[in-house]
Amino acid sequence: MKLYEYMAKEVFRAFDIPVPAGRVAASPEEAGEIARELGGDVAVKSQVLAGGRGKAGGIKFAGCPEEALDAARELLNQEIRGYRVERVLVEEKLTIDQELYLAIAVDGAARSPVVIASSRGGVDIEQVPEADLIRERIDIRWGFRPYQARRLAYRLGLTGAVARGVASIAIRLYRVFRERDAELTEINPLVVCGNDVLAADARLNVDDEALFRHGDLPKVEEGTEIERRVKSFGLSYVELDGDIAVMANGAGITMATLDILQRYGGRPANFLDAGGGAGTEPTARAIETLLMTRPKAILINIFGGITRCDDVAWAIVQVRNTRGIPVPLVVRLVGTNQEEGVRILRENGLRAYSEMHEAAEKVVALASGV
Amino acid sequence: MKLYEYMAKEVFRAFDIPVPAGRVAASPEEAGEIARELGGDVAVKSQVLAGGRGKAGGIKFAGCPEEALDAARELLNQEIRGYRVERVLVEEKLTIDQELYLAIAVDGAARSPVVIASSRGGVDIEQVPEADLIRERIDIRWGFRPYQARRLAYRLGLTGAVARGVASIAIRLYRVFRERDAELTEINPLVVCGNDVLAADARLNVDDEALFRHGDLPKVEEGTEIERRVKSFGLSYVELDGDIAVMANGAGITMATLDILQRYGGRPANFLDAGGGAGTEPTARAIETLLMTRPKAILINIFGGITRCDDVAWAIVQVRNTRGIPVPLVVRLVGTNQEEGVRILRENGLRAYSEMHEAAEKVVALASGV
Amino acid sequence: MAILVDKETRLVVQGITGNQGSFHTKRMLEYGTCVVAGVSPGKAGRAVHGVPVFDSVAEAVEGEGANASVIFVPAPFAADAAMEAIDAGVGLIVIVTEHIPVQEAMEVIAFARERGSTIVGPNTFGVISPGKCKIGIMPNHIYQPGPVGILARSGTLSYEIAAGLSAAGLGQSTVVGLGGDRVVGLSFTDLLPALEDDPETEAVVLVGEIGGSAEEEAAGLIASMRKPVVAYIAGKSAPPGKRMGHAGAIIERGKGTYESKVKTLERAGVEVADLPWKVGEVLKEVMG
Amino acid sequence: MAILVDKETRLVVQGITGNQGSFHTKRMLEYGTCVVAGVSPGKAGRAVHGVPVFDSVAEAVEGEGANASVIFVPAPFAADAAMEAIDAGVGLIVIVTEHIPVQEAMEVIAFARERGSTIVGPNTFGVISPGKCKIGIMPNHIYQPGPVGILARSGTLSYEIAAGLSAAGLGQSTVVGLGGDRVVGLSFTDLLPALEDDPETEAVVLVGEIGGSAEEEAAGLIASMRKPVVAYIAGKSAPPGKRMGHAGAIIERGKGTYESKVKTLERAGVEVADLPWKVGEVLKEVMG
Repeated sequence: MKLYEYMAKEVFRAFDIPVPAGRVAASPEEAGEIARELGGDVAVKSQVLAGGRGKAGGIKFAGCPEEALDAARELLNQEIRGYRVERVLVEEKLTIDQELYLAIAVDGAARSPVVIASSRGGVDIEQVPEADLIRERIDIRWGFRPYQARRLAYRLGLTGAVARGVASIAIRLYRVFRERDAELTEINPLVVCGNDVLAADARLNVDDEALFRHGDLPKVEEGTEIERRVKSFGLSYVELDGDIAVMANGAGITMATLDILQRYGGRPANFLDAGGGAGTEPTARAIETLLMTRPKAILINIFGGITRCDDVAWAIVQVRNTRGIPVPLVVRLVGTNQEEGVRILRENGLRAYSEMHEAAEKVVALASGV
Repeated sequence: MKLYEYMAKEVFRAFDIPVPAGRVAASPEEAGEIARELGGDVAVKSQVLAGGRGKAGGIKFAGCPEEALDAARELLNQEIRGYRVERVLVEEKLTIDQELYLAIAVDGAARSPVVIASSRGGVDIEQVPEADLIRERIDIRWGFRPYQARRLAYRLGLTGAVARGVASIAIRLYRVFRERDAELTEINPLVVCGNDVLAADARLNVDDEALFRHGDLPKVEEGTEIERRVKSFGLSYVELDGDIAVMANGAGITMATLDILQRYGGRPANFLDAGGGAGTEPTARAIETLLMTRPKAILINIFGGITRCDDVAWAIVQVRNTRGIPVPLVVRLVGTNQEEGVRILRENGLRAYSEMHEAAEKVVALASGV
Repeated sequence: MAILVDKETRLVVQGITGNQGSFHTKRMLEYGTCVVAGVSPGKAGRAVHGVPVFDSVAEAVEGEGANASVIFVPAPFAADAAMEAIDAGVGLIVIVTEHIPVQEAMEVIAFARERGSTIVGPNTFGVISPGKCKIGIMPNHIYQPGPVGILARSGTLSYEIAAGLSAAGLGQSTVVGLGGDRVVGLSFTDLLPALEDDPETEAVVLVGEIGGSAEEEAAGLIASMRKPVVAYIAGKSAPPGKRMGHAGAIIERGKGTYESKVKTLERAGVEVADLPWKVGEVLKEVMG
Repeated sequence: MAILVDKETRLVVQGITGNQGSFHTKRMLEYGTCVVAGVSPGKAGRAVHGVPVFDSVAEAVEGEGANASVIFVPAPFAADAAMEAIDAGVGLIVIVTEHIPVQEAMEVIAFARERGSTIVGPNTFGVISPGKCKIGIMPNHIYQPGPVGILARSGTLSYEIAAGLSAAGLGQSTVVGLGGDRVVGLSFTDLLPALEDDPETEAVVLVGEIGGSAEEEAAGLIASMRKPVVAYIAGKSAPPGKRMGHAGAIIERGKGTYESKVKTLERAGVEVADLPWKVGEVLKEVMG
């Protein structure tokens, strides 16, 4: 779960990471009021879950409350990088001497947290050459220790109070990472203003699997209505722009199914991974969701492991019998309880393919009206 | 620093360790009021920093608020095991099915925390035979894990909800130990009441060296007025019942000095370890403190390492010149800056011994008026 | 021989009294896996499909000589179960459970490294050496003993491919599900040397997918392998920046793309099949 | 030879710019210790008594080949300093600092075990092999090279005893201050085997005190040692239950008493001197 900047900064405050003075506003008037409290000279920052907001015009500066109000009016309800702006963060404007980059992420290859830092912050970190990036792998048993944080600051070329400030923020950021079960937490830019060091921006992506122990965090929902709906069944869904609705069981086979459809000239409408072991009910809900996207055809591709073919068959039959399936449906069904599943479909007048390529060819043909 | 039972239970509550309902009272009336809130049937427990309070008559039971008031009146201001009772804890009376023992301590030999448990709680744990004690050493890198806590509960012969309750309390007690920098935290007895498990008593000794990060804990001062006074200079002092005041530098040599005095027929009045590297000022304060105990003679035994003999000499001269030293003083002074120290004393009309046995013989003779 | 599991494997099932644990214990027993014990805290003394249940892994190790474990414990408790198995000296731990918090997975793997245990998963379908031992949740009937080692990041896709190979007469020496999570105990690089050394294995199939860098890292090792390696990579059509299912399948920062993986593997001499059912054909060619 | 330190020891002083660090650097240099570097974060480039100062231990190791460290850093930062030295690969770390929280001491020692470093202290006066190398805060003039190894729990008391031995013509091979805290890196049992094997050492003196069980544990090893062992134990007159100075000197639960220690040591063949200045006499007897 990604947190908005203003939420991440609340968490940072709780961990004593310095952030600029400021508050979030949902209306232009509120933004003007906050700017007044801050003395007028402010940044108005659209709150969206995408990077590159600055380049996309999502940040405006104002010299007085009226300008801040106007800036907020322009930003609110605008689309920035595909996200509608519902809130702006109004913050004191900073006099910045240097912009750094600091992040803590999960290094899958090393199976450990990694601290990433650069003295070239403020820009898209992908643009920073590898030579200007410092990576320090953390032994999760020992965490990120003060001596490591000092070393990091020195490697960034910092000295004195600024080095101490960056080291202390890095240690606290690691605490955020651990205590908030982050997948990624990032400060870009981490700014130096005289002897002060502040998190000018804040990103905190919390591991979805660990949300159960962070009930105090605000809930942020991402994705389209359908994506959210499918997520609520515990399944994984991504909207695509084709016309063949797809459900398969397992991320790998679902991706492969999309690849094959495309290879056969079809255009998938979505990625829907029904996962392993989904029972009749969630599977039926998933199929209903596919129908909501009004596809030209549906392909269900099941290779049963934990998933039982009979459960899937019953789900299909149930949806057909209750609300109907008004578009062509192609089912490929093999694996656990295959005979039973095929029998259930057959007894309900539905055919099951056993070969993936047959099913793919068939559904592409049906979708193109052949 | 030892916390009183009621303070330790506050900490336990913050870590979700179940404790009996109750509150602390400083007056009989307050105790009666709390008993009324609790429904009348209560235990009134004197709050002292000593074990074995029950046997010493420090716990009374009451069936109604009036009885609780009377019990509190009897206990308050009484001496229990050398401690004056300033407060009582009034708690609901429990219907106890079983009493267990659970503690987490520092195992010096293993250099690790150790969990100690017994199915024979409620009594002095020293009385429990080794065979009935369960000890589990904890790897401080990994902490005390749920599977270890379950194993502990099974080894205690517990099952079902009670086993789960004890395991969960053990995990939380380890969190108390770690997050509160305990040297020792103990629940004796940990009581089973039906399916519930509660900490009927609570002990929490916080590492003095770590108190700087626990500013939110209440301050508990232990010891006599003089002991507290010396502690405030950062030195270590224990009152004994003899008449020769002793100061030396280092715990080992101070103990050895007491041993030697006793061997020569003297009776030490105290243990005062001036530590390593105490400068002139604290040393002078320490000598003044020795005078407050009105000894028959004083022995100062310094083997200078970090401690500099000249600093000690100046401290002695300063005390003599400002407030006077009205009893015989024997000084033994060797080690770092010895010549300088001996010269300072000599120029001020004081003699310094270099051999410990000479100094010891001399002070014992002076104290016995020979 | 085979790798990781064989006839000597004595399995303890953690979470045996749950639905999944009980169901798959039955399937593993049917397959011939030597399931010697189950663990379910507080339920010692019962039996599940004739398998004795213990309160702890240590008791299962002591009482029944268990040397491998499979974990069906729910996600919030699964990491603890794995650490219990590691602490009890179990050498191979297969974590089927999905949705384990990633930081707990890192802790489990660090603990396993310290103690010398091997972690497969989390979020894996398991490990099978056909005809000898199956640990996990894969269908029983799709595998055949034979010369092909399969290392797979995704479950169902690897069933698809294994079933295709079996149908084509290409049996398997060992099939390992590495697990679908971002942080897993074993990667391609950890197992390729064992397959290269395994006398029963004549060729290797990698079932990869977009996201991460496991395939790219594997390429470095493959370049110096004697045995032929064939790969299939899922996710060619995935749009950049979209998360497709589990955390392993994220395309980020221009790395981990289909093109990057295929190019790197091919440069190392791997034949990359462009459709799952073509893996058998390609294998037959490279095995000569 | 000697143990722990010798002419090859290249010392880095952590906290060299502080009062204690600077003072004792001077004394160690005067003694002839090869002090090659100091560390004081943020103060690189300076020199203290001619010793170059670095920002980190890693730089001192890389730049000056430091292989031992002594820590004079204030208590709240000392554990971190020790971990820095361990991480930098320093093999011997002498922690002079007192008042380190006990749980941090346990962490440092666990980290050192993992990485193979030796921790002396915390709250130790240090280690000296007279005439070769001194690391710590003990007076320079009281030691003489010779055949007696001394292992001591308390500082000043061991100075007393070492000075007495030197005066009696009994020099020392190595003197180790184990440290006065309840949890320290080295105990008698960790060093007795090294002294038994050290060709320069002909006899061993243990300077113990009441509290803890280090002396009782040592007795087990001493019983099978070839070299004679003499002990002095402080605290005979201490009343039970009173805390006498540092945490090591607590009598609790009837263990760790003077009587327990003396009885156990004597049973193992140790001669226990009843006054500090008699250690020399007793030594001369047992050394024949």
